[in-house]
Amino acid sequence: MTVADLQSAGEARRPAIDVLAPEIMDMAFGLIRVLDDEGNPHGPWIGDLGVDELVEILTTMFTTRAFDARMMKAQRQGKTSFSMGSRGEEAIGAVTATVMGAHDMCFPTYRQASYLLGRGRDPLAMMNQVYGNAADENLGTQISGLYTSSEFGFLSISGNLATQMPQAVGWAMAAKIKGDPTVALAFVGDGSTAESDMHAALTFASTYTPPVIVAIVNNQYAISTDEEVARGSAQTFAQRGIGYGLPSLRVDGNDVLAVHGATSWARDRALAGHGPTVIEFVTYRGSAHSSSDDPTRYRPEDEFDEFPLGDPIKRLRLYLQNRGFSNDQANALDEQIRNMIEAKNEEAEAIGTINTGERPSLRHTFELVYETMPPHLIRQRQEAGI
Amino acid sequence: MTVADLQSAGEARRPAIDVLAPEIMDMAFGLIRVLDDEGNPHGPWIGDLGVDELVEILTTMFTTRAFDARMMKAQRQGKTSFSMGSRGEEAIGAVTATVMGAHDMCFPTYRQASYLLGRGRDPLAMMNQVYGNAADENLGTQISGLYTSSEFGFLSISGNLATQMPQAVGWAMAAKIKGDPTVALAFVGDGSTAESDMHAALTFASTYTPPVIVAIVNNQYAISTDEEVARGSAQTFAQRGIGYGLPSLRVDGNDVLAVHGATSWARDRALAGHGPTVIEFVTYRGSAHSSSDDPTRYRPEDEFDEFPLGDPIKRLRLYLQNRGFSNDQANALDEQIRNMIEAKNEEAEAIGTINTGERPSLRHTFELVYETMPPHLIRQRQEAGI
Amino acid sequence: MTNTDESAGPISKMTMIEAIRSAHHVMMERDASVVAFGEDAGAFGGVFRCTEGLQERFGEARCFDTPISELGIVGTAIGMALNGMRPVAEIQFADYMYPGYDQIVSEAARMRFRSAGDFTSPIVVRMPVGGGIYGGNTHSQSPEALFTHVAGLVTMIPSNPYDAKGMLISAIEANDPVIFLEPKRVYNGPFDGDHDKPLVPWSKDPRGEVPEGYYKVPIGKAAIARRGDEVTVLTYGTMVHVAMNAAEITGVDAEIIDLRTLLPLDLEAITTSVRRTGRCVIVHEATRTSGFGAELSAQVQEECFYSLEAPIVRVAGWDTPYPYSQEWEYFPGPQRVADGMLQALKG
Amino acid sequence: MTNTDESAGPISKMTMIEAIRSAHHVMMERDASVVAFGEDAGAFGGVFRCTEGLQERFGEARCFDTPISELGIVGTAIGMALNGMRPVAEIQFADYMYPGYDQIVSEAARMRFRSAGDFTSPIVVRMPVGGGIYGGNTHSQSPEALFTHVAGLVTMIPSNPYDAKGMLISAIEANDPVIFLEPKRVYNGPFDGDHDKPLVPWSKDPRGEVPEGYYKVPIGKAAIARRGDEVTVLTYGTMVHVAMNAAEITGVDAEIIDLRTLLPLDLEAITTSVRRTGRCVIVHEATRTSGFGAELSAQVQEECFYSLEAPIVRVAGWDTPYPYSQEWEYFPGPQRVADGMLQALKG
Ligand SMILES: Cc1ncc(C[n+]2csc(CCOP(=O)(O)OP(=O)(O)O)c2C)c(N)n1
Ligand SMILES: Cc1ncc(C[n+]2csc(CCOP(=O)(O)OP(=O)(O)O)c2C)c(N)n1
Ligand SMILES: [Mg+2]
Ligand SMILES: [Mg+2]
Repeated sequence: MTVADLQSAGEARRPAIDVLAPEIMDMAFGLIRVLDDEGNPHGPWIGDLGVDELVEILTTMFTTRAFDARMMKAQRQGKTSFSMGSRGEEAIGAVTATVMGAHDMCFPTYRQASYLLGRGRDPLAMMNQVYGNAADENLGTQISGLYTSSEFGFLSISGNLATQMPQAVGWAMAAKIKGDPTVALAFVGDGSTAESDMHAALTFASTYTPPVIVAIVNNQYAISTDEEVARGSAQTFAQRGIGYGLPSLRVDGNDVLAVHGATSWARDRALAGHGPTVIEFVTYRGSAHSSSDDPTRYRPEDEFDEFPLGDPIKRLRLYLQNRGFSNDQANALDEQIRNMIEAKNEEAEAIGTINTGERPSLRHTFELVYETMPPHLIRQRQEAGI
Repeated sequence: MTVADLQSAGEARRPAIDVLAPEIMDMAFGLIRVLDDEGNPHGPWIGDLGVDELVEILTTMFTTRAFDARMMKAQRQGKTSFSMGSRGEEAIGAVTATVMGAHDMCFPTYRQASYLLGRGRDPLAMMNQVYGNAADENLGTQISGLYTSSEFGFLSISGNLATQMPQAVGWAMAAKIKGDPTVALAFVGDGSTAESDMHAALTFASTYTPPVIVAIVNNQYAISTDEEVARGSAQTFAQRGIGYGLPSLRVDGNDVLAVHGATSWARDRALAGHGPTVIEFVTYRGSAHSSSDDPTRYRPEDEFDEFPLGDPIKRLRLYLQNRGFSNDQANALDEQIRNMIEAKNEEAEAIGTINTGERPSLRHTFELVYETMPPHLIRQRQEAGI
Repeated sequence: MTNTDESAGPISKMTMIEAIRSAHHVMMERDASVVAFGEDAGAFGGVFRCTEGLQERFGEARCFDTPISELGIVGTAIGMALNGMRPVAEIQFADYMYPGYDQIVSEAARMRFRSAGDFTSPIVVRMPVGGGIYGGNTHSQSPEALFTHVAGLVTMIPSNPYDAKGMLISAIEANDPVIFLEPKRVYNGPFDGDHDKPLVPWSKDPRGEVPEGYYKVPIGKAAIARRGDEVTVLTYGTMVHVAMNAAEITGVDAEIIDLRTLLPLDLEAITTSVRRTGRCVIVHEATRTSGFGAELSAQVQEECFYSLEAPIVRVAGWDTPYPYSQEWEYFPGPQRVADGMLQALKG
Repeated sequence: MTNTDESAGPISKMTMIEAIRSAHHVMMERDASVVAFGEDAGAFGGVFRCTEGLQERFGEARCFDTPISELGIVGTAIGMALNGMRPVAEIQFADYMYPGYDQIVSEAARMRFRSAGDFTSPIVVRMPVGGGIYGGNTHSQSPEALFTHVAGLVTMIPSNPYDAKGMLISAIEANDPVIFLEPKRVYNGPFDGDHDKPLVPWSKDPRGEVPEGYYKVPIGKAAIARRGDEVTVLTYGTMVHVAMNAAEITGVDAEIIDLRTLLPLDLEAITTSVRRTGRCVIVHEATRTSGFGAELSAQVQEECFYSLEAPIVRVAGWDTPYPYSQEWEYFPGPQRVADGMLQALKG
């Protein structure tokens, strides 16, 4: 694990939003950081987030962590077949959710629960999806954690890695064609940058310069493999963007202010017609890859504690303390959220889990293939006895 | 059409072969040139090619140009269905063919006839392939111009763009695994860099650092579209390599000495275990994209004459004049080669063309699918009456 | 021809290329969300000229060139569709669709399903298919079975200009992803498999009479290209014309069904005919094993088992890549189709 | 079990995973040109552990992790094969093979053909297939028909540890590209479709007795999983076990053929049986339309038309993406297969 070329808080400059890519090539090798280890903010990326907004972000992060932990527990209890968490990465989704506009669109991976929660999705709805129960708005079509929410501008998550990337670029191309003042935000994992889709996305972004933010979440691991397997000889993932002539930033993903500053900058840029931005968010996958994974087979157990960028929740709490939101207040908030999650989970379990309660009908399986069920599916549905 | 950041002859530095990619990022934006407009060589990339070697290269270039012209004429006469030329780009193949070793492997596109000829392939064999006649060693399986020659280290050309790129990287990975002192040379067009295969190739090259040279032939056009459609916001194609942390050079592809210097450097590098090099060769597609194309629909007819890097044959002739190989000698050589091509073409036509003489039997079509013909193909072959 | 109505405007002679262009034109005129793009599809108008004039008329924002990335073409098309557009994407040759296949199969086809209808992907992906132009193994493929196996896709293939236009308009208006296969060998005329004969242009054929305006040929409906009593021929694309020729040379009174939409299939048209004739020949250019003919054969025997008087015959491309020099020995021409008909009659 | 000979060494109890691992081991020991790689295939030994221990034993040069690019995995495998290696590449789930499909179809499958034998591409691409693990639409697919349609590929799918090892060794030694499909639901035991019952481990099954050494199960040869007289069941992979269960619960005396190699197909084994029983049921997990069952059905009716006493029945996955919550209603379990058998008997 390398977090190459760590810059200290406040060191990275903040260019004008109409800056040209060649002028900031160095920023793909640096690291935009605002908060230092004592929770003090530095430099041009500080921004002006108020305590209320910060507490809202903290709320989302607490919610995500409690939600993840609860769902992992449910998986261990055999109540769902699968669970994927985002411990340690919560800042990225929680913060970007507050930056993006009402009509912007997020193209997520399976590790952006904090984005969806940050946009206002009810955890209960997400639990129903995890349990694939009768109240699952996904109607049982997808494995646990592959949420969808057009209401909250969150594309249905694909089980196929990176496929959302060219779609995000296409969505942004459409925005540009229509003249809509909207921006696409696409997330991709470090490992998934190796997929073909990433190249198509960056090539089309480079050619058509639509309003899109390409966010690479470098959480240090794919499944068992270190981020280096995808990064290869390059020093950073932000560097990929340079190859396409796109402005590329590397950002401390566990630093709420840095994430906020960089994403706002990129969004302003996109809205002003200056085109795409590539951002590598450096973070750490604190959880196992999924409930099917055993990380002790490939990394030291205490590695997260040693991670130089720390835990985003701890860091935000420290900063908030400096802003007058006390540790006790934070603890109370955390506890209140845990209770809320526990209560929602009871509600969800009461509706049903993978092996209790009713499930969405097989009828949906037939109905969701085409807009109108064609004759062969009507017949098969009948054969299936429903 | 832009040939961005033209450097003048002799200006580009020549780094040590063990240089690290970050130290030469600027070279992806420059242009290695040796020969000036008066045919005088300059700078650290001059090399030590003797007159004999240069005349050999000129011979290959003359041969390629005469061959292409003759095959295009044959297509116009209805003797083959298709023809693709490489007028203006001959230097790249002709020179690299002399740099690569006996056991190296070339992964070509359809515009590297000069490489194959430079390695010693008999033009007659290539004509037989173009005509798909009874002597076609390709046995009629491929359209005109998609040659194969394991004998000369030249992979069977695919009609699918860029697919050879990850194969070249895999070939080089095998060389590294086995410890063979060999290098793969892979060619790809500017337009084709947009294909997924390119990303896979560069990613795997970046991760495994095998002995491979990735040669992007920027001839200013895909079919009807300017190289800019694939390049997008980037300034050059060599720049792509930077994103993967690979040493990347941009080279005057119409300058025999520059091509020779850069390719030798990259090959030495690879053999010494320093890994891949990306080279963008800047050149100009002097011919139509293929016999199916009408370039007057998308570019001025005299554009080639205005191309700042000129015609590689004219430039080599000028340089050779300065080295004592006179214009008259060059003309004589050219004429002798044209006559040779004319004679070989007569021979090939006598064997057969697309509508005269015998063709390879349909039997081959069945026999070439698997090592041993499986029962269903034996049966189908019998049904086909052969 | 039956779907023409007055509102479709005056009739013009059109090739299939012109009919496809006209469908684009009509739809781009009617609906600002329709956009067309692909490799060389912009200023150049496509290597087969199917999008010619669109950029001039509708501007670069609505008809444009793309980088050479079929993945990018399909992937961005899906993204545009997610943002309310109606993208019509061109793949230069079906042989080059494979880099975009993942986006078609894993994304476009399943978007509605996986999101429980929360998102849809109404894209049209056009691509020329089939042999007969000396294209060798990379310009001759007929990959329809690779689409018909995928739940969530609609797969269509017209055989003449009138259908091509009406079907493409239906495809653009559909709310499901449509794979629109264009048999390139009949772009300019109804090629009947005799490659030595001069090509009959569409201007000499009634199916080349195409209304200039808006009309639709419905998805999921086959057409009877020839009525007959002795044997049912199931086919599509170029092979419709080859089958007509085979009927002529054999004198067999074949009922030739032009399937037009492969998925969803017009099973009723098929079974009605086979139950009557008791014999069935399936004809396609694609390689035989696991070709779409296999599915047709399976369904016919499932539905018409007790009516069949002889084994169903498949006439298809041999199970080899498409050769270059041997093109006309390989192509399932009128003689092979004729033999298939006679075999079905003997049975 | 018939192919075991003395030289294959002592017998061990193995799961299918262990058998696959053992095949790698034996071949990497015998032949220095055999290399194994894929996503997480190196130190981790693969998400299903099929390559576990190989890196430790043979070093990082011969068993290694790759970036997440199925295109890169297949493309570099072809390149290695061109340079004299015998690459065995793992795709983590068949559902993720699509980005590598172009390299498989356009390159590996046609390399020999297009170069007239000048170059070949003897690669093995392994991938887990099939449902039954709550994998939803992206961890449950059975894309075999997408390979059987492609001339130049060999497609294999074992149903038990013994076959898995012997077939994989044959695949690695083959000079053609082989698609090696692994039915993940039977990795650990012969799952018979009753998901509520505890899994029987392979250690309790004679087909889990696997020689530790080198032996081959030949390409292109089917096996009779159960002899019977009333109806022929054509199936493969997991469904072999489900069909056995169906025979049990119905009491139908079915002849169950485990095809093992889908392309090239052992047509003789099929026709011999169907001509005798006069009835045929085809069973697979893949979606029905244009699934491999269509090809089987077409060939059976072409070859055995006059022996058939009833329509051939297909039992297959419904033509929808694979659902998550509804997995066990969707899965073509023993009851559906049993119904298919009874239907074939009625006819
Ligand atoms: C096309 C494809 N290939 C492989 C997989 C299997 N897979 C699921 S997650 C994963 C690792 C992804 O790593 P990364 O992109 O770093 O994301 P992270 O899990 O770290 O958030 C893999 C290989 C997949 N889902 N899709
Ligand atoms: C996968 C694929 N897509 C599209 C094509 C059609 N095609 C053939 S050549 C060409 C243009 C290639 O341009 P470039 O890479 O610049 O090479 P050049 O012809 O200039 O040498 C296109 C689009 C193809 N052969 N393969
Ligand atoms: Mg990761
Ligand atoms: Mg070019």
